Amino acid sequence: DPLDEGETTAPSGDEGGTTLVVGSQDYYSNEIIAELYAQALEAEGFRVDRQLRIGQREVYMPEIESGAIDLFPEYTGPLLQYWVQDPPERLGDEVYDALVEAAPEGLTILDQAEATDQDSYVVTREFAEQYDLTTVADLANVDEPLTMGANSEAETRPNGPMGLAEVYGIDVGFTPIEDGGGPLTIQALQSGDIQLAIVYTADPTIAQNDLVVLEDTEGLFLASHVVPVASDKVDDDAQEIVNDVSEALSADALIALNRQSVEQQSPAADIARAWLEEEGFLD
Amino acid sequence: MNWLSQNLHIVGQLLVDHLLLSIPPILLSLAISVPLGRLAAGSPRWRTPLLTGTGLLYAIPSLSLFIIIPPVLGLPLRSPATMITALTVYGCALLVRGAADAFGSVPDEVRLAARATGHSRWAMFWRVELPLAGPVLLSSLRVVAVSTVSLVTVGAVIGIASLGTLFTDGFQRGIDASIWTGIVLTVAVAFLLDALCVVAARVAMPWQRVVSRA
Amino acid sequence: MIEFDAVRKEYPDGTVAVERCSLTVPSHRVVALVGSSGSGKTTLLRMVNRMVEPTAGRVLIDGVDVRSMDRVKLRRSIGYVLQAGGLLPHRTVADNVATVPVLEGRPRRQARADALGLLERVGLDPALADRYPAQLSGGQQQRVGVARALAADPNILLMDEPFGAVDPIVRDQLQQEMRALQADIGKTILFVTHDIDEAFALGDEVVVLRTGAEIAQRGTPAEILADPADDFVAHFVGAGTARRTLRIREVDGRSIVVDGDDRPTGVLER
Amino acid sequence: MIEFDAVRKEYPDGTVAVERCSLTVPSHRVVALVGSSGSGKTTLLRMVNRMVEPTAGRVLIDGVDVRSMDRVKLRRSIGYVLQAGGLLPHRTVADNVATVPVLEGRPRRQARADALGLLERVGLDPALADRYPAQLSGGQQQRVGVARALAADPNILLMDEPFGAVDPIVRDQLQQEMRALQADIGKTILFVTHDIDEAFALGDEVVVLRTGAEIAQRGTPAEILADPADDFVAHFVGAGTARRTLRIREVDGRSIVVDGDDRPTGVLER
Amino acid sequence: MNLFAEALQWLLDPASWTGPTALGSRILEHLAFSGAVLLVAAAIGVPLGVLIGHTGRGRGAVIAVTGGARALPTLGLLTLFGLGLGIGLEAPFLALLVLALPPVLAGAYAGVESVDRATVGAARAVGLTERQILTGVELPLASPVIVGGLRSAALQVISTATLAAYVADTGLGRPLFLGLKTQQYDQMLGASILVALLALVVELCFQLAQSAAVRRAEPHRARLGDRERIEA
Ligand SMILES: Nc1ncnc2c1ncn2[C@@H]1O[C@H](COP(=O)(O)OP(=O)(O)OP(=O)(O)O)[C@@H](O)[C@H]1O
Ligand SMILES: Nc1ncnc2c1ncn2[C@@H]1O[C@H](COP(=O)(O)OP(=O)(O)OP(=O)(O)O)[C@@H](O)[C@H]1O
Ligand SMILES: [Mg+2]
Ligand SMILES: [Mg+2]
Repeated sequence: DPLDEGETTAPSGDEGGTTLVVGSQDYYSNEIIAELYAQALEAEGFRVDRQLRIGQREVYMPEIESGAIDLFPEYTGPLLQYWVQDPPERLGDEVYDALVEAAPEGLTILDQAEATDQDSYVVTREFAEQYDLTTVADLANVDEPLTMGANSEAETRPNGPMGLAEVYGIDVGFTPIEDGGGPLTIQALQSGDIQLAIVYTADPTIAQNDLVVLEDTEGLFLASHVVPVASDKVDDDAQEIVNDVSEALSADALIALNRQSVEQQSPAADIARAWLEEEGFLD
Repeated sequence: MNWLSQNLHIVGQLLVDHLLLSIPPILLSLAISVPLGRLAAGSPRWRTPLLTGTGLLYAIPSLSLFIIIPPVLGLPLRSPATMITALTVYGCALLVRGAADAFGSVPDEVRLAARATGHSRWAMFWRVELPLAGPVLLSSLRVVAVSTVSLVTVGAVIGIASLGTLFTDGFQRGIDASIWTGIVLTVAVAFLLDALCVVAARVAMPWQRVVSRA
Repeated sequence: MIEFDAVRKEYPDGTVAVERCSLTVPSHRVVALVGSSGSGKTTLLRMVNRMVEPTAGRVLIDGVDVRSMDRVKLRRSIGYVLQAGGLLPHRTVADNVATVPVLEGRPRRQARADALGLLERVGLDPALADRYPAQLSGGQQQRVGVARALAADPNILLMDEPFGAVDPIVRDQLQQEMRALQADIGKTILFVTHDIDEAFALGDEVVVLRTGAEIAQRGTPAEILADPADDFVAHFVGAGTARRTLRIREVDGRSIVVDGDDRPTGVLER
Repeated sequence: MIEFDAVRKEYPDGTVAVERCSLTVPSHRVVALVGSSGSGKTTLLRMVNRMVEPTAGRVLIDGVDVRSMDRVKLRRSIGYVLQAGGLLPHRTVADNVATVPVLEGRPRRQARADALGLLERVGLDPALADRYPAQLSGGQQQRVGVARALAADPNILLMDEPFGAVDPIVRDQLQQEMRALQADIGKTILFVTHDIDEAFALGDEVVVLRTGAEIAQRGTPAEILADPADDFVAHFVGAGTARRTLRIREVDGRSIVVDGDDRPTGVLER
Repeated sequence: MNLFAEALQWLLDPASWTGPTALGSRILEHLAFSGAVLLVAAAIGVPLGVLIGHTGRGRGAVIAVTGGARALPTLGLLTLFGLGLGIGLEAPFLALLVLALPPVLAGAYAGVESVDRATVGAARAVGLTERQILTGVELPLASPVIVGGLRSAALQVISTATLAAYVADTGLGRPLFLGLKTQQYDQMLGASILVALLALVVELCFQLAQSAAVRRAEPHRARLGDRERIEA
């Protein structure tokens, strides 16, 4: 029960005078999750310093590893790939276990949530029907040159054109669009500037725009559950609070949160507060 | 408007962040450029290396500068110090030449008259050269103020929060209002600082008013 | 008394501005140095307050070598008037006049009060005290320049073509006032001009210089005009030219003095 | 002959520069307009070549209203000399002088040859032909300006304080040369100045203007000096001042003319 | 400093000149794109500025517009145009045009206005037509300032064109962004150094152009000016 623990952990937050630094990626969905952690912790008396929207993994991970950031919402697969070259594990629990194993000294991997936010290849419904596409491998059917659109880092990451060529034997061109699968990517997809885009599975725009997610039969994208990475400063009490949040964060819940951000254009903090209230974390 | 009303306090915070990132580099580059500019104006031997050197700095793209500075100075990439240093470098790139021109614009007769009336070197700098360099210095400073405010936004690309964050965030989420707000506020901050420079200069240089009217 | 003792000045670029010059400026007298452009007048003048250091020879003030004095103090103790006044454009008229006293540590308020008195002395309305130089006419600026030079009550005034930039009518007026002022204050004045008429108007004695500050002739204005020492001086003062060769013509019953070109210069007093 | 027939000029901002002025400039004569700053001299002058269009009244050249002529052609047919020469800084001296002939289609080489002749005529070494204006002294620039005005051999020359920016000695010299030149070429010249001495030196007739280009007096220099029409003119020409009130003094056996301040101005011819 | 060695190494590595970073074509893209922006800016800004300088009409507007435009954040325009126009070169082209126009316009306007009015008056008085005054007097005399405006526009465009990679697959911003996003400092730094070098080369070209203009406008001073620039 979060309330009971709240009473015991509150003093530990105040006494030690420690402030937990919560970070997030430069991506609105990740920021909402970070807000969830932060507000849940604050509700139990912890002091929190937010360092939100601080860029890509390669920018912030050194800061986490050096202890400058204490708590960060991550994704299991991509994080594992960051620490281990070409990991054999693909599925959710395997990946999670491997991740716990791979985490460097001083970092704790907390419980993963059910929610996943996995990179996925999407195409328009029209395009999928034209070439009868359901899986990534079906892209081989396409007889016109393909261009993939995604953030520029995908170009050299295993899930980008290089991985696609290696795992599926499909060659595609690449166009960088620095909006993380956002509106511009969708627009480019619909206008035919690109045919293939990397969009997160939790992105509400997939449903909104009637896009087709190509099934990744070869496991190019690792399972990507939301998972908090914590430093030693996150004590047992705090860990429990965060684990409770993860437990409540279902796949649909994350999509709903994201939808509020894009459709209602609400700030991350407001979205997080509403959800936490609903889930009984705040009162 | 929906977006703006929901996000007022975030915008407010970013506005403050933006100011805190803009003002120090403007002041720092002024403080650094005035002595350098005086040196460049007064000594032909220093003039070329100083002006060429600072001129070349200006050719470095801002984004590159944000990236080059951390390893050179051992700063973390994503710190206000990086931003402030980079913008100070930019400010100096413009202002050293501006200050050199400003000191060069002090009429020789006035310098001569000041020497003839027994001004020491120190008195000469503070009482004669600096005030007379003021108007030209001001026009460079205004350019620096405005361009600094605008350049701060680029930091959002590497994760330094400012009004520029409204651009990257609005871009990802497809919220025009966020970008518009960012643009309008950036321009407003630029005009505000520009106006501050002008007002400060009017107070500091009362003779300018009559001279320009005359 | 100012004495130039065999001074010579060679500038770093090799120009010899003053070849070898000895000259005495008696106390309470106005000596006008006149010579064409580049003859070394300014160089000579600036040796007195050490704006220029002679390459050889000495400059003495009341018998003391200026080299033994502190430059800044020396300059504050000598009034200096330059062309166009040389005023500080960012200081009010009063502040300009009070420059030296304030540098010397005199309280601002007193220095200002003194300045108002000096303005009156040079024929300026003290109401102008709070204007800036740019708000004054050329002639007014020139007067402020004189007031500033007088502010520390120096014994010596150095004036370098002070009236060179104002138009002829105002210049005439300033010259007249300068004569009146000097009659009153009796400073030791070294006055540089390249206008022989001005030298005649103001100098108790006139020194005509050749290039290299070589003295071609020294004497009172009338002496020089009546009896030029040589062709150079004769040419310089315009002896024998149409301008100096006057005749009398009767027009409308009055005697008009006309020059060699028939150009009227004035009316003969009966 | 130039005739101003009741001209008036009100500028768009409401300034009335010329109130109502009628004036004739006879052919082959020099008429000097003199008046203090802002009296409307330049405005009047510029009406002749239509740089300024009168609000009312007419300007006639040899009886023809200038408004009936093409502006550009009119301007090319009239020589115009301004203060500081108004030369094109990016053209050589020869090109500047040849401006109008080249515009009129004269072959470059001939225009250049003519230009060299004109330079000699105004007392300049033709070797200066390939210099740029900034490489000349003020007096030399002024001469080039005159040469340029003469290049199209116009009947009329308009001169607007042409010698206002050069120093007094050079100005004297230029004035003398101008007289010599005019004796030779006999153009119809309208000459503007605010220096009464210059007006006396150059004008066959002098017109003294009050504000609004109102004519205060018109006459030969001697007439005006001997008998100023009113106090304004008397004051303007300096009648009764020390400068104009001359006496004769004997020095070294010669008769020296001195002014009211005892300043020698010349030697009396016997 | 070690990092600079790495950046240099990256620049010299043949692999950097092929594949996704393909520096050779990135440099060409960068130059072509910047050049196109500058050309359009010049085609609009120079005639407009000259006209305003010549007639003196619209002076206040130019000062206000150029001052205001300088405050406009390019990143903001880029993202805004990006959202409106989609990916591709259009959005960065427009955003950079807004960046380049003010200095070009201001240069053209200030250049013509800086021509001594007395000189123009004299030219009119001796009978030059308005057209002859414009082409024969004002333009040559203003050309150093006009070229100066183009020069500062070019510098800004080249260094800001890196941002184009935010929405388009073009220019040296590509390796720079890629390096940034994947924390490859050597690549980021290498790309930055290339952009800076490019800017320097263009700067030098413009300096030559400007001294040619000065030679025309102030022939007597050109030799001295050249010396100063060669030293620089
Ligand atoms: N700082 C200097 N360096 C080199 N030469 C100089 C310097 N100052 C003056 N000269 C030269 O010394 C000579 C005398 O100059 P000075 O200024 O004393 O003449 P001047 O009689 O005052 O002339 P003017 O009437 O033009 O003021 C000139 O040839 C001048 O060019
Ligand atoms: N373009 C103009 N617009 C408005 N007022 C003007 C203009 N040109 C001249 N004036 C005004 O008209 C009056 C006469 O000017 P003008 O230039 O003819 O005088 P001037 O006698 O030539 O004076 P100066 O001796 O100073 O040259 C002045 O009050 C002047 O300010
Ligand atoms: Mg001198
Ligand atoms: Mg005039």
